[in-house]
Amino acid sequence: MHQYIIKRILMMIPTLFGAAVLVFFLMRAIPGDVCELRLAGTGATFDPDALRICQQELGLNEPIFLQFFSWIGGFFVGDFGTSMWTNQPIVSEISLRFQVSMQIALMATLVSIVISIPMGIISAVKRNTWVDYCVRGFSIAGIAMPSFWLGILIILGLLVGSQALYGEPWMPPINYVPIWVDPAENLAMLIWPALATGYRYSAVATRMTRSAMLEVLREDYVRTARAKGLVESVIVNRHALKNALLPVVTVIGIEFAFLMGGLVVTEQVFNLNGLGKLFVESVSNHDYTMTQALVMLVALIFVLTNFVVDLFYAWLDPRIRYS
Amino acid sequence: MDEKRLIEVEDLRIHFPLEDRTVKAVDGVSWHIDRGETLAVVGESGSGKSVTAMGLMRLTDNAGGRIPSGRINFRKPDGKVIDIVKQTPEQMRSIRGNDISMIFQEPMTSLNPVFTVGFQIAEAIMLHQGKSEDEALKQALEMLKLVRIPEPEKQLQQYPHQLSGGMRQRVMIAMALSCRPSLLIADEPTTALDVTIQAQILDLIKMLQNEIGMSVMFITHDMGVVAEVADRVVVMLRGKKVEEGPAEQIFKSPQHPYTRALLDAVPRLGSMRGHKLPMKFANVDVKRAEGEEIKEGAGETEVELEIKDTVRRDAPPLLSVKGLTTRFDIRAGVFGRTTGRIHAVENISFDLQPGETLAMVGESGCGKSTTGRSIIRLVEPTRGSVVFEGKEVVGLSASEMRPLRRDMQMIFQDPFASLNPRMTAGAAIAEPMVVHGLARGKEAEDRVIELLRRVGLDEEHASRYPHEFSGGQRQRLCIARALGLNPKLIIADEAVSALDVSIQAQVINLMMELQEELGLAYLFISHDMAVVERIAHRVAVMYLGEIVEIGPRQAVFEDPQHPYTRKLMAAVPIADPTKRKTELRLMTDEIPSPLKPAGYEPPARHYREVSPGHFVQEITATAVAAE
Amino acid sequence: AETPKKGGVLKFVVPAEPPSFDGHRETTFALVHPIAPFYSLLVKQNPQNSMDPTDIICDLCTEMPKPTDGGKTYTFKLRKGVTFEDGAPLTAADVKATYDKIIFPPADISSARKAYFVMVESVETPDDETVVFKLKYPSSAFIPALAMPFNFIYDDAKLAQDMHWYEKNILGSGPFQKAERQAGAFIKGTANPNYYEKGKPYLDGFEAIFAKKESLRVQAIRGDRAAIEFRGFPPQSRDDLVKALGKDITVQESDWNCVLLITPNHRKKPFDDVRVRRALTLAVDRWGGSQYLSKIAIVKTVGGIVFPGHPLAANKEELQQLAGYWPDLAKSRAEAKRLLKEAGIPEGFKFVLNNRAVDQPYKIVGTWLIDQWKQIGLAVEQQVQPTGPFYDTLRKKQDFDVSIDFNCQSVVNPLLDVSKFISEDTSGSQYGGYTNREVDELFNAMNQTDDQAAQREKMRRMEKIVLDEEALGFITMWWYRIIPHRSYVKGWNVSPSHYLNQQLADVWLDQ
Amino acid sequence: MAISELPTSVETAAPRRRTAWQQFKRVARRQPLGVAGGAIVILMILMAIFADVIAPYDPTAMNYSAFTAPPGTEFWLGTDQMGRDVFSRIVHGARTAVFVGFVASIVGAGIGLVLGVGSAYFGGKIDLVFQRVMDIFMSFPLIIMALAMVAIFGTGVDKVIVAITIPFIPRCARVVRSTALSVREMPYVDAARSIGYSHTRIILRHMVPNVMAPFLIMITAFVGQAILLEASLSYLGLGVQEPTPAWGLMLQGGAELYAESAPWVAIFPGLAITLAVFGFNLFGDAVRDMLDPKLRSQ
Ligand SMILES: Nc1ncnc2c1ncn2[C@@H]1O[C@H](COP(=O)(O)OP(=O)(O)OP(=O)(O)O)[C@@H](O)[C@H]1O
Ligand SMILES: Nc1ncnc2c1ncn2[C@@H]1O[C@H](COP(=O)(O)OP(=O)(O)OP(=O)(O)O)[C@@H](O)[C@H]1O
Ligand SMILES: [Mg+2]
Ligand SMILES: [Mg+2]
Repeated sequence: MHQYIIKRILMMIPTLFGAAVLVFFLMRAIPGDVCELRLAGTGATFDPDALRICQQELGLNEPIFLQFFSWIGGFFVGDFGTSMWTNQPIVSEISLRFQVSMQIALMATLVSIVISIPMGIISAVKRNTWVDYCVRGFSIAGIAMPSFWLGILIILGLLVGSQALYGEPWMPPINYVPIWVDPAENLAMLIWPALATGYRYSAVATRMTRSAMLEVLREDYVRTARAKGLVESVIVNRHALKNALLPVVTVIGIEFAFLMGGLVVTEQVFNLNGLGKLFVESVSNHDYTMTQALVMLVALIFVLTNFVVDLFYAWLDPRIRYS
Repeated sequence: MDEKRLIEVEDLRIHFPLEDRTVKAVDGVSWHIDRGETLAVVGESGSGKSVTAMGLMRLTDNAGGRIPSGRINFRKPDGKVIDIVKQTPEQMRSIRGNDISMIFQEPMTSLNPVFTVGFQIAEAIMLHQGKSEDEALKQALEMLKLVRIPEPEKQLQQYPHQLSGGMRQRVMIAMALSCRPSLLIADEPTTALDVTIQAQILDLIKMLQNEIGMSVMFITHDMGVVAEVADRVVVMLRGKKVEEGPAEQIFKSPQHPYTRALLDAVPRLGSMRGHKLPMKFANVDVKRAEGEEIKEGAGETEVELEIKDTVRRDAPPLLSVKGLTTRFDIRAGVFGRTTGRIHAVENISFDLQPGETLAMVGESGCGKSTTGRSIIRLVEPTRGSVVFEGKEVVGLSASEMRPLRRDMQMIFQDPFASLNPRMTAGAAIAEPMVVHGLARGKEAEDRVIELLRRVGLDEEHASRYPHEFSGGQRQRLCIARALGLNPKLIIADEAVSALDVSIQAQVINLMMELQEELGLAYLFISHDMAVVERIAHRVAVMYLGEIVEIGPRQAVFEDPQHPYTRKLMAAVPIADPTKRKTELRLMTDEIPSPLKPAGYEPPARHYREVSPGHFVQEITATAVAAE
Repeated sequence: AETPKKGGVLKFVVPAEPPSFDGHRETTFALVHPIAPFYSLLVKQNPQNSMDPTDIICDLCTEMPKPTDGGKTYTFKLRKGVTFEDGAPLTAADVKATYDKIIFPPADISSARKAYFVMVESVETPDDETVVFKLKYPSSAFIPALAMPFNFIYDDAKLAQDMHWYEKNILGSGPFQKAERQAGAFIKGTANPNYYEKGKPYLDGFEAIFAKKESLRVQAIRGDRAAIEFRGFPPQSRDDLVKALGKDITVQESDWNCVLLITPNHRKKPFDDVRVRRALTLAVDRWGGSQYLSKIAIVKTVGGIVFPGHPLAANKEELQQLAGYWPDLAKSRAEAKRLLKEAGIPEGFKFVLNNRAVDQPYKIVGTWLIDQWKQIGLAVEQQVQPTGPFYDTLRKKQDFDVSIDFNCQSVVNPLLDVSKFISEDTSGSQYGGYTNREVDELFNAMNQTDDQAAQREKMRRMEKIVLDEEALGFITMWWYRIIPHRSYVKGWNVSPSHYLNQQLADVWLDQ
Repeated sequence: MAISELPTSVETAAPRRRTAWQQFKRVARRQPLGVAGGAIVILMILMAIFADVIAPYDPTAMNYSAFTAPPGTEFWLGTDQMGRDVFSRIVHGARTAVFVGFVASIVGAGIGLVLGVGSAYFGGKIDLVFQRVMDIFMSFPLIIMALAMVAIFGTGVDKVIVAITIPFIPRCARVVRSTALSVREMPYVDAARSIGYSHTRIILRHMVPNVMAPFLIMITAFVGQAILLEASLSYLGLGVQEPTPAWGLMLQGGAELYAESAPWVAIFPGLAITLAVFGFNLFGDAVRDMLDPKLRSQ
């Protein structure tokens, strides 16, 4: 087992390296650079020297491979560099955003699990009845609604609704407060995006639960369980579910990894200061170092999540655990 | 209901309403089982055996089945007779696993992979006897001891995947019997197992039946097994019962033509005694036999057909295998080091003459398929030489190999899977010819039709897709495809194992006819001793990747030398209830694993020639120690 | 007027986060809004009379100087007793160090506004309280350049230590101090108890919250998560806020010193043909567009190359003489079609309008322009790029057909602002790729005199060449700044630039 | 072996020929949601094809006298902030959506199909490398990839399609590969190899047709995703550009600003997207249910 773990960890290296190469050259393929943007971006007249100096300062005119290796080299000594846009150390720039994204990802995943697993089971057990149709319709509607649209409707609904009810328009806070500082304020802000995203992502997990359950319920060992005389609920919740959970866990894991960097639109709609927003900003600012660091972070989260999912898989499935 | 009767099925119908039609899987069947009795239900695939069995436990409810009419009277242990058809789901649950329990065909998939064996046995005990988990586990341990599982304490903690097929089936039996049911339904419990394991399981069931005193409903399609276990037999055909009677009577004087055809198609081990050449099956035209309108006795020309001798012994060998060895590396660890090797094929040598059939027999995993695949280079042999028509095959490049492939063709076990489901039969047969440039366009079409006729199919079949054929027809298609290239050698890997006996007999007959006509040579791979006896000129017995005995069929079957060959033959059930083995051998041994540590080299083997062409591996002290 | 109340924290939303904290280096308003309150300037736009672009008053100086030496020497006296946040006294040396950094930066320091100070020869400090600017020639562009809100006065000791120090640190002498930043979220400041204007600031502090989405910023004001946004909202948001909150919302509006331009690519056929360029401008209905677009976008005022509120700007009569500003639209369009025909441009001619991926007002104006050009038989497609690639196209690739461009300045300083239209080699921000020496001469002549009448005359001539005769590039419409804010925000007056008047010393909350 | 795969000897009569209508009713009974989804999909495709006929107005024509006119008899779904007819824009937007959706998903899934099958067939080192490369693309946030693509190639329908297609490739390749791995183990592939067919022939004739089920499932799923992604990109201002009528674009700027005062500007395009994606997903699910033999039988 521990060999398996080591192997899995080693396998992450090429993926991360590949992601590094990809983002590095992808970013540099985008026309323009951070200095041009900083100076020309506001439409004001500016001094051409300033542009040259800025590029020099950031090392943008060095040979590209040198830039690449000095960046990669930094990783090995724990130096993640400074943001080209703000000049601040990347670690300090990211840490808060990471916290926000982590919390929202955890909350959304929780919401998604709470919604999807029971619904998926019901839908599979009551296959092709109106209950099934409702569940599927509800969950697919979740994927179908554009997240920004849903977000707009939620905020507007809250504003208009609260004004109609209490005479004062209310909206969620737009400033993040850590949960240990002020839990009420923190939740007031994050609950809405968590619900919206959780609902959205539950759709995928619901469908996966449903089809995994359908498949498992057809397995011979379920027939065996029936032949033992077990009650249907025990068959479903014990014999079938534990097997059906395997693919569901994968889906939820991938979802979680995705939430950590992919909530671009939702974060904007709710003004969440998370990784997704930072991502978009750093791409549009041509902040190479920041985008690179973010991609590496998200890729790392992705491979780590996959790794955890695999471990969890092994924990659930003795066939893997004992091989 | 008669006091002796445990269960009585009356005019039972089980239907599956689909949206456009209704499948009448069981269509008015009546029979009964007495206490302590074993009833065998036989019939071909799809005849409704499993559905009947599931119906007895009302498991068909969950599969969308309806019971429109009929009664299933069952005597509960307290003597009360109930009609199972009328029970509520709750009442049914208390009967399932308690009064009636069931074991299934697939030991591999019938156990839940994520729970320990112990828990799965204990679960039923807790449920029906209201015991605590500890007590239940204790009883589960007793059950494991009862089914003679080695090291039962350890097995209790194991997960199903850690057990072999035979062990799993024992666990299933332990589970089924844990509440001492009065009726055990065994739905093809041994079909997926090797003969030696099958023998063990059959014996185990018989023994437990005696110990517990239960009745058994035994479903099988294997007449040999029927003869071995059954007191009475019910023969089913298309959802109906066509015949019922005591086992001896059914075997001695079958009444219904279908039963007769069925029995005729069953290859019986030992029936070839005295015959030198292979023989075709008689009376295998099941189509005719099925027609109930056929008058008694009509069309039954008893022509035991010994085919003419096709072997060209004087010619140079078509195929000559020397020291063929194929091993699979098992990689493990961080850097994928080879930690072990599966010695799938180990130092095999034999010759095959044109027109000859060499059969390779042995139990699952002994390396039969790998031998065939190595010869045709679907896997790369580790070493050894394969000379085909005087040409060394090993080491040829893909393009050098291509012309040779025309002359050696392969037919696979699973006719369902060996045809591309997205290609019509015609296209599938024509493709090899087109690719090898033998025929094109109209010519190819004509050739396809000719080949279809050749294997007993029609021209109109050319435009059909594989799923529109029955299993036997599909296997014929595979043969036609192989024949298209005019091969000299056909490697048939379990080519008939998946087929019903009657179909199997037809296909075997076809193969023999083709051999007579075209002088084909066959490398016939099979695990079924009885089939092999019928078709082979020579036989090679494989064990753990090695040939332990090889020789003319008659010599090997009538005078087996190697202990393994003998054990194999002894395990084959004989389709004759009068020859039923009386003593129960409760063997629990399993085949040792072909997995060896990296770098392991097996000791050199020596062969002894017992009679002309009949070689047996010497059992040396070192060889035994090495196992 | 009401008496200001003390106390309270002003929360306002800012559309973007400042890159660094160094005003001398950055050019964005996103720096001004959260950072300006921490600093003092030498001179500034009068916050009480914010609508007059020429009303520039002292901040750190004691009196606006009259230039001497034929307009070539400006001598500023400084306030006494002003200290930086860390207690160090603010002296003339600090002012000199600041302006030296801006005007004569060392080779490795980038100063964004160096070009505004071409007229300055040297900065001198005869004593601790006096700063003298020596110019090469008299120029009325000097004082406006000096008043630019980015020219934060830094501590010379810190600069001597590290010229980059102010990029990552905030240390000023302004009304607020104790800057606190949460990356990507907000910047907070607390009132400076030692601020040199006694009694100010009125606020206890401020909190600048970054929020990229416009709708969210509007909603934040509605839900009272913020009181104001200083850049400007579209008209619809103003209406919605007023409708929802009534008296609780106060709206301030102003012409805006920003303008959207159309730049045809002179390097590319057929835009090298003056007839084609004139046709393009003649097709645009500016007077009508002003009415329609002002309902949906932050543009409104029709103007020439000079900010409409400035004395140097053309009046309506003068404007109507220019191509594209004629009162008779039909005639204008007929002429456009005629010109196209003459130039051999077929009906349905296709070209691409390069635009910036910003909604207000770029894309709306772009879409409107396409509709305008459709009226004279041109089929225009829009290509929209994020800011980076957009400027890359203008500056490096230079392969566009016609592009939107814009000019947005802080202090209204038309003499310098029109450098956007001078020849490619001298302008630095003219992307059309043309050279016109007559324009260059007019520009230089204007800048090197302080005679207003002469300036105005030269400006008219330049305008005529640029917009009409040669149709070098065009003005679409000037922006219009709409600031709807919570009524409890007092003491803040809208100005023609979202860069100006952001020290917040006079702002108070009526709560 | 699943019971359903066995030929049933019980039914002797040849299956009845059914009329198209009967067939439809049959499918409708089994897959009511799928039929609903199919109806939406067909409606959309029809809308896309006949946009010019259906739309009452030119979708790009501005009407300066009717900014944000409410829905009514003149403008069925009202007008937007530039006085353009919302209904006409939605109808024409269907064209953009369908075009982007289909091209991106077919091309993306198509490339993924070939790569996935090839990788599974050759196995070994090739497969290993391929998997790592796919990992890299998968670990790369999809929207960021699209963002960078648009930043590099610029905006416009064709660029958006490229931006959307690229992330689809690894996703499809993965799914196809796992199916192809099991197909590779099928005896008919062995048979093909033993007969001596070339790699290309085996991949294209024998493997590709047999991984059609996941492929089709992926395609239908992708169409919905592509529509959504296009809308998201347009919403971020990086997708299709004005004045091209596109749903996501209609929701950008205008929608949020007018969400309250002129809700029709925001509601209808949002509904159009939701409905379209909903339809494609329902349809995709139905396709999956019908193609997946494991789910087909009860
Ligand atoms: N759930 C079901 N729905 C529809 N038809 C079914 C179902 N279960 C079984 N059948 C049909 O009922 C018939 C009898 O099947 P059954 O499984 O009893 O055959 P069998 O005799 O056990 O065959 P085998 O030897 O292959 O196990 C077959 O035609 C089968 O297709
Ligand atoms: N590709 C492979 N990689 C690793 N091990 C293999 C491979 N193919 C076969 N083996 C192993 O080699 C041994 C021989 O397998 P083979 O398929 O030849 O047996 P067989 O006699 O045909 O058995 P069966 O009757 O079950 O088909 C088995 O232990 C099997 O697990
Ligand atoms: Mg069966
Ligand atoms: Mg085999």
